[in-house]
Amino acid sequence: MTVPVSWYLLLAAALFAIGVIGALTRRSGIAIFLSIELMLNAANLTLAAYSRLLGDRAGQMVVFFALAVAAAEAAVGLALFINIFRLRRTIDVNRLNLMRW
Amino acid sequence: MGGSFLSLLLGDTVTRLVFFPTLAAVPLLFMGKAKPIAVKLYALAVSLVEIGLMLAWTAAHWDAAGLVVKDPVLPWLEMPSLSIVYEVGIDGISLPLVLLTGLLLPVVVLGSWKGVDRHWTGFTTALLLLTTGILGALVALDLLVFYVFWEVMLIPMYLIIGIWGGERRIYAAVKFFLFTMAGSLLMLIGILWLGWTYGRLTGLWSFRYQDLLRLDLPVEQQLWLFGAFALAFAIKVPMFPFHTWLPDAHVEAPTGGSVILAGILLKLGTYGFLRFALPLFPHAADRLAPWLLGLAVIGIVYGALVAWVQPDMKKLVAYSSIAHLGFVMLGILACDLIAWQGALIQMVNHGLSTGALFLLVGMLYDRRHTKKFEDFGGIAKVVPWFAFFLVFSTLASVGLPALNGFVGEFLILVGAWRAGLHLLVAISTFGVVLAAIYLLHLLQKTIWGPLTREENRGLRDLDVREVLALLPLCVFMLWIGVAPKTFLEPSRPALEAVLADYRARLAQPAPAAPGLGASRNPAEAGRSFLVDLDAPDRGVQP
Amino acid sequence: MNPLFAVPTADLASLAPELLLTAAATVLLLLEAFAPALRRAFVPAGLAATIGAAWLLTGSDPGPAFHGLVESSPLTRAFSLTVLLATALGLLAAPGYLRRARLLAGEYPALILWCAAGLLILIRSTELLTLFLALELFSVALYALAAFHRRSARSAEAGLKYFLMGAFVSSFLLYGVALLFGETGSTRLDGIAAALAAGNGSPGLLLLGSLLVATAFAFKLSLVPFHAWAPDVYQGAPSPFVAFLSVAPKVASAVVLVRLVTLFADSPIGGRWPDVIALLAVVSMLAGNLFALVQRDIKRMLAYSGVAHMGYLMIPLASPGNAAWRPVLVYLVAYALMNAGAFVVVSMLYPSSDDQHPIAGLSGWGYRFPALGICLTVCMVSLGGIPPTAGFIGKYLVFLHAIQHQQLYLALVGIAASLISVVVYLRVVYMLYMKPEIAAPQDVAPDFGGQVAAVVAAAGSLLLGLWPALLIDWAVASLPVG
Amino acid sequence: MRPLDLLWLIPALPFAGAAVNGLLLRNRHKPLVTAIGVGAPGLSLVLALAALWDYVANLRPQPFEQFLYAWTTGSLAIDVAFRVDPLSAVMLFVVTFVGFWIHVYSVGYMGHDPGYRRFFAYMNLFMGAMLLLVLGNNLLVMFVGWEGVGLCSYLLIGYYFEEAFPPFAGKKAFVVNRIGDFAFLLGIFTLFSEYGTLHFGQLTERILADPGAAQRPFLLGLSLAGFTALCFFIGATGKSAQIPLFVWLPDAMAGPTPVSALIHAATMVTAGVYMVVRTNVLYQMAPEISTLVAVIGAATAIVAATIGLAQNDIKKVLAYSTVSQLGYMFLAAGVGAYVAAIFHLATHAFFKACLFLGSGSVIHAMGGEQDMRKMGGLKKQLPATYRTFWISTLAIAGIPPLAGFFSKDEILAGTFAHPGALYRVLWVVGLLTAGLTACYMFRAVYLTFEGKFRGSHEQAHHLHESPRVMTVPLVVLATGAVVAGWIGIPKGVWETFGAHDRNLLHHFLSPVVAEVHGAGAEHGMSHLVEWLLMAASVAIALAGIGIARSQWKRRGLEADAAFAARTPVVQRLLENKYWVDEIYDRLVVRPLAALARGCWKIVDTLIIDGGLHVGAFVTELTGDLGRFTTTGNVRQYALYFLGGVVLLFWWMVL
Repeated sequence: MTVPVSWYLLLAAALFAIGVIGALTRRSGIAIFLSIELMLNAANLTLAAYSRLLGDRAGQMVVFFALAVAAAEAAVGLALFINIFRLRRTIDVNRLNLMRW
Repeated sequence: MGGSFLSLLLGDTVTRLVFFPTLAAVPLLFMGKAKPIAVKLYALAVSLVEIGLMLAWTAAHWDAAGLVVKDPVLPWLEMPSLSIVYEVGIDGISLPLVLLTGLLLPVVVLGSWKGVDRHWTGFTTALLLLTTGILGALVALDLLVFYVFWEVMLIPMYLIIGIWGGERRIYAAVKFFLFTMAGSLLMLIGILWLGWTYGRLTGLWSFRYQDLLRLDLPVEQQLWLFGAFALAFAIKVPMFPFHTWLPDAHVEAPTGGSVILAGILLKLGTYGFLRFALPLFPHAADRLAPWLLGLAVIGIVYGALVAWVQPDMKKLVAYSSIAHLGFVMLGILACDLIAWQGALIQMVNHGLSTGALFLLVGMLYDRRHTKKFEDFGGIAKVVPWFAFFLVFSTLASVGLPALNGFVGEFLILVGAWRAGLHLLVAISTFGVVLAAIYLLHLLQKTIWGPLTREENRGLRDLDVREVLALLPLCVFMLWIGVAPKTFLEPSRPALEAVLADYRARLAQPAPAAPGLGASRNPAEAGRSFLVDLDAPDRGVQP
Repeated sequence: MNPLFAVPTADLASLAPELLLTAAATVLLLLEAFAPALRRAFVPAGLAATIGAAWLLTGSDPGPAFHGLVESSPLTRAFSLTVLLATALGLLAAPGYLRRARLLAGEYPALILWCAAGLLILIRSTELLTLFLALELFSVALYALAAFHRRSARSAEAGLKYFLMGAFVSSFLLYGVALLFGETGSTRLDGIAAALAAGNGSPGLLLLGSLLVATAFAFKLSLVPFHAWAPDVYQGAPSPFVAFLSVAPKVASAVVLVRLVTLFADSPIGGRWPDVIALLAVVSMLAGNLFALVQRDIKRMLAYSGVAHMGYLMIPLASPGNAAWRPVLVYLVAYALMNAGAFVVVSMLYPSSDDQHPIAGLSGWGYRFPALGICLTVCMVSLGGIPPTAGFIGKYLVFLHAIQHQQLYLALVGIAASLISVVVYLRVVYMLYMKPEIAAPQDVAPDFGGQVAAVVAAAGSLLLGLWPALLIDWAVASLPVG
Repeated sequence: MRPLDLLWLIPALPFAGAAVNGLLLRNRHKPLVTAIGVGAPGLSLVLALAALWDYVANLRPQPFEQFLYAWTTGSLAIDVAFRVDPLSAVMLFVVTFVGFWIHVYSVGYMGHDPGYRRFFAYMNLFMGAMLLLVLGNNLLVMFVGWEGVGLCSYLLIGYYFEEAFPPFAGKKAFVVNRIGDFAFLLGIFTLFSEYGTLHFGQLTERILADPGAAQRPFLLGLSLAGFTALCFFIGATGKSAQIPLFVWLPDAMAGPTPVSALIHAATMVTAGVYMVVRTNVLYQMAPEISTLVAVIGAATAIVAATIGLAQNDIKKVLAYSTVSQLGYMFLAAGVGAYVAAIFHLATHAFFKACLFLGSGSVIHAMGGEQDMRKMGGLKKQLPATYRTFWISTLAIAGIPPLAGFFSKDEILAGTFAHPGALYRVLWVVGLLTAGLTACYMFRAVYLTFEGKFRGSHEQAHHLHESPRVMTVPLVVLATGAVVAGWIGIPKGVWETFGAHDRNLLHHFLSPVVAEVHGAGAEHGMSHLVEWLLMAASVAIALAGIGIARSQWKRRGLEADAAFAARTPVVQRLLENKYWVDEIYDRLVVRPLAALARGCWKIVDTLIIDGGLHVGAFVTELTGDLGRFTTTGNVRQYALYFLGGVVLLFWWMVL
């Protein structure tokens, strides 16, 4: 017997939720970004699962592109982290609040 | 549209009267470095040319039987199923106010000569744009275009009060802006709603006065719409209890600003009632008239009383405006021909006499930099000519027979009495007594009595420029007072037409659902802009 | 021959504008690397590319391309031109600021051009993956640009916040895409529409998917409650860039949102969509103006006012349908002019080194910088929706639409909000003209390009207000009849 | 071209004079100023005499009307037009004649005043306005003149504007008059809206055409005629200083003496009487209002007379005497003796003007002193003044055959003749007043001219008879005071001596005061009764004089002191004029001012603006609270996003 697709979907949902919680709870920017990556991948997993379910490759296409995009985002994001760290000596988002209200 | 608009602008048209000031303001953009005196002279020249144009226009189109002149209609904003047209015209109702605007323009320039001590280019620009706004609002025959002009007036006036004003000028300017805006935004919604209703009935949206007049609306819809319009206009008039922006605006505004504010801007409120609010929503107007009449009469007494106890001349005059415009509102809401004639002439009167009073206060302020009564008293000895003009204008404002104020008040009160408003007229007539009290109080405190203040001994009397500013006003005060016929007759046909139409529509009950009203008799309604003679049945699409 | 590489030239041709922009960007980047001496020419070059793209756009013939992944129609052309207008303004204003901030480099125009390309694709894309890619394309560039002011902590912070939020949201978007794809079996909008009409898929998941996708763009439009990033980013990012950021992405995102909402609202699952939009509109109008009312920093103020304006923009969407396109387009054009104009002036009147932009800092400068003062005043009046300016025409159409569809309450809320907003914008005007000049300007030097941009924006707002036929006729011509 | 065609010039000339003097000339052109200032009224007098002669000779009794131009047309059509009929003819003569001589007198009296030019400008302006009032052929023109004279009285009372009191007195006069005008206007409105015209002739016709309409109930439970009559009468009480609006006239004495003579004795204050007579048709149709008029008149007469008894300022005495005499006139009008009213108006114009000018001459001699307690024994130094003053006093006291006697007697006769107990009471009141009048007038004479001088030394040195230019008018007016009465010698007298009735005034005026129904002045009284009445009035006058002589001739001030000692209460009551001013101040002025302040401080500032400011504050506060949601912490922003999504989703699946 095989694992029903719905399990993948549930797993992906769980991952997404975990990612969201992580993004909302972590203080370090990097950690937040990692959680976000987790969310992205949850979405990817969902796509893959659906794609399998529907027997339609389009979903997997999307996954490939999404991964590439994630990489690009990561590149820019890390540059930003480096810059902010150079200037503020921290990437704690609680303290990155020069601008508010 | 562009080309044809240009041709209008160059032709002998209403459009030219409206937009000439704007055109004249363009060179000012490049006069930033020019000497003040040069700018002043330029402004004076422009204002004189403007009057010249107006007089020429009036002479060209004058018609004893009452004049109704319209420019060719241009599309302003055409969309499938929706059209806004640029349509302007002058009839007997707008003519007096248009001419008054022209008359006050040079007066304002002369009156601000000293009082406005900086940024004359800016001042002149604002003044000219303001004039365009005023004239446009007076002649616009498409409600949306009217609204546009109505709002165009705000910014220049805001700047005039806020830049060249007194201590609390910014507070006053913002207050003025917000009050007016609050009213007019609701009016905008009302206008849109009207246009949409017309569109639903005919398949073609329209905001043209003459189209919307054909609407017959259920009473409750009329009530809402009339409310929206009436609020906008009542704030502008201003009627109690929406008046508190006026004293502040007047006290803070520079002399010229006060003159134009009291002289014309306020009239746009009363004009709005006469031109739009009543003819468009007769049943609602009739239903709400008692309340508005009450407010008007309260305004008369209230304004007079409060004016009486003011420590500041300008504030006194400002509150007197509230009282005077209460009379105008009484006349308009009485819905009687004589009362309407009186209301119309009273609008002009108030422009003249109150304008003159503001000028005089300003002249005193230029000399002593105070408007408080306590700083004056007994100066008639030192400045006899000033005293003469002050007494003259005051008496005109008191409504002394043989001066203009009396004509307006008399006609209004006679008309209202004839319309059966006995109690209200009695109270308002008592307001005339109060007028005597507070205006003579003004004289008492400034020019009569012993000369207490040393500073006032050296006061200069009026110079030629100031006399020139006052003279035209006084001449007209006397002229209107002695021979009002000249000024009443041209407007009568238009007023008769509007009143007849109003009564006729009131005669039939309001429908249960919106509909297009019966067509009007062109001969009758053509004496104002009640029907579109060019295209009698425009807009009904198959 | 392998079909994978068989791309009809017609498809490429229809992508010509985007290709031109991308190519130009790449070239600029290379030049930056190998011929930095030409820096001064970069921005003009970018401008040229923008204009070229616009020219290509007007030339492009309508129809789908790439098997319907992107479509091009008069509608997309109109919005694309609006985007390019904003791009041009943003580029024009840039050099002076960058030179003052010692940031003049090829990356700036390059990134802007990439953004533009992404936005154009977004406007035209009719398929979820394309949407996602386009969104990411310009978003990533925007993150970089927001932090472009290397030495400014605030700029960096703005970049980081924008990045984190953006990434967060785009993961939601992707998840939404996944759900929609999974439940409807298609990533093409028309396919999804068909599936929805057919009633396949679980309504709950579909609803969630559609919501996630739509909110991503609501986030780009900074509608309450997805707005919180905007003020911080606007304040910290380089002003001329904000002139671009505050307009162009919103134009594109608005297009997508209109497409999506129309799609969902017509579908069986979409009963509540109009209410949702109406809610967002009301909250955004009120909150935006209320928060703007109490701002002391002009860029934050404009950010919140932008929130409010997007609220107004949503009013027509509250009754979706083709009729909604016209008010949206007109409003966006007006908004592009007046908002970009305002930021352009701000970028010139505040020292680039300084991260604070107090409104009070302008006190009395209407006389020191007459031209800029007038431009800023016009833009403020237009933002306030006071005739005779483009802003009024926009509001007029929006309210008209509301009344036309028996949504009087939206119009009433709208005017209430406008009343508040008037105070906000008047404050700037009276700072300019009614207060004595306190601060002598240092490191403030209006440059030619910037002034041109400001004048164009102001004059445009005024002209379209005085003579709306210009704009309206164009809109009518390019939009599907409602 | 006949003299009447120049009618319009009669008011026009003084107006022109005022304009030239006021605006064109300068103080240094004194001779020219005099020429114009006196010449203009002089010319009007000549023209008036010519016109009157023309009218009496050729047109009487038909009215002559001169149309100038249309003031308004349309549904409210009013012409600016003049009318000469017997009534306005009498007024025209009185105004121009007395007016001219007072102008002449002023040349001397105001000779050294710096405001000479201004004075004559005002005086001419007044003449013009007064003539408008008298000649106007409709209520509007009349009202224009009515307000015009009010203005001039304001300006002239406040003539010495550099002092504190005169401008105040002027203001008081104007405002009190306005209160009257308020009612007058309402009357005009009513007549217009009911009859569609303001033309005297047409009004009378239309009212008489349908008496029923005029007597139908209208407002305030009064008939139409009654309401209108009441309105007009209230207007009259303002202008003619009757109860309750008489308070302004005594203060009006702050103006120069010629002004008091011209405006506040001879002409303006009598306008009210003129108006009532002019509109007598209404009063004849509203007997209840007529009664009111009579009662008010009688009350005013006696109240003012009693006050006059206790005044020490010579002008104040004359002022109250004026009020009292005006009361007489209204009494006459009230009892329907309109002719008598006009008769007394005319005679009073002469002797009261003469008295005022005489007092002016005295004040002139005393160097501005008006307090009789500082005078005394002046008859030696001021013989001419003394004689004329004495004659006029006899005239006002009602000693035959001087003017006052006939007019006053006719009024009393009319009152007596009127049926009803009330009128008997009024008659008694009138009789008493006559006695009081004689008494206080002679008190004034004695305190001023008899006894020994009580003033300071320099005053004593300064004493001198006034120049010709002042004495001649005195003499002229005194002559008038003697002969003016002879135009109205009652019917009874003639018939007793077998001559047929030569009561010129009656025959002349009869067309104007034609009886509408029943209520007429002349009742068939037996000649015996008439003679008895005359005897009574003469007797009481003599009694009054006798008392005055016994009290003040020799004892002078001690009499006052003794009187005060005997009846302190009455004394204080009279000296303080029954505290009417104070009562008005407490009851009306202060509450009104308080109300005004309340409106300003509370309604405007507190409620309206306060409310707005609160609203603005609340708005700002909302914004301020709201913006703190933007904490700058990106995780919170993410939370908002999530929350938004969740809430929307929840709301949608709901």
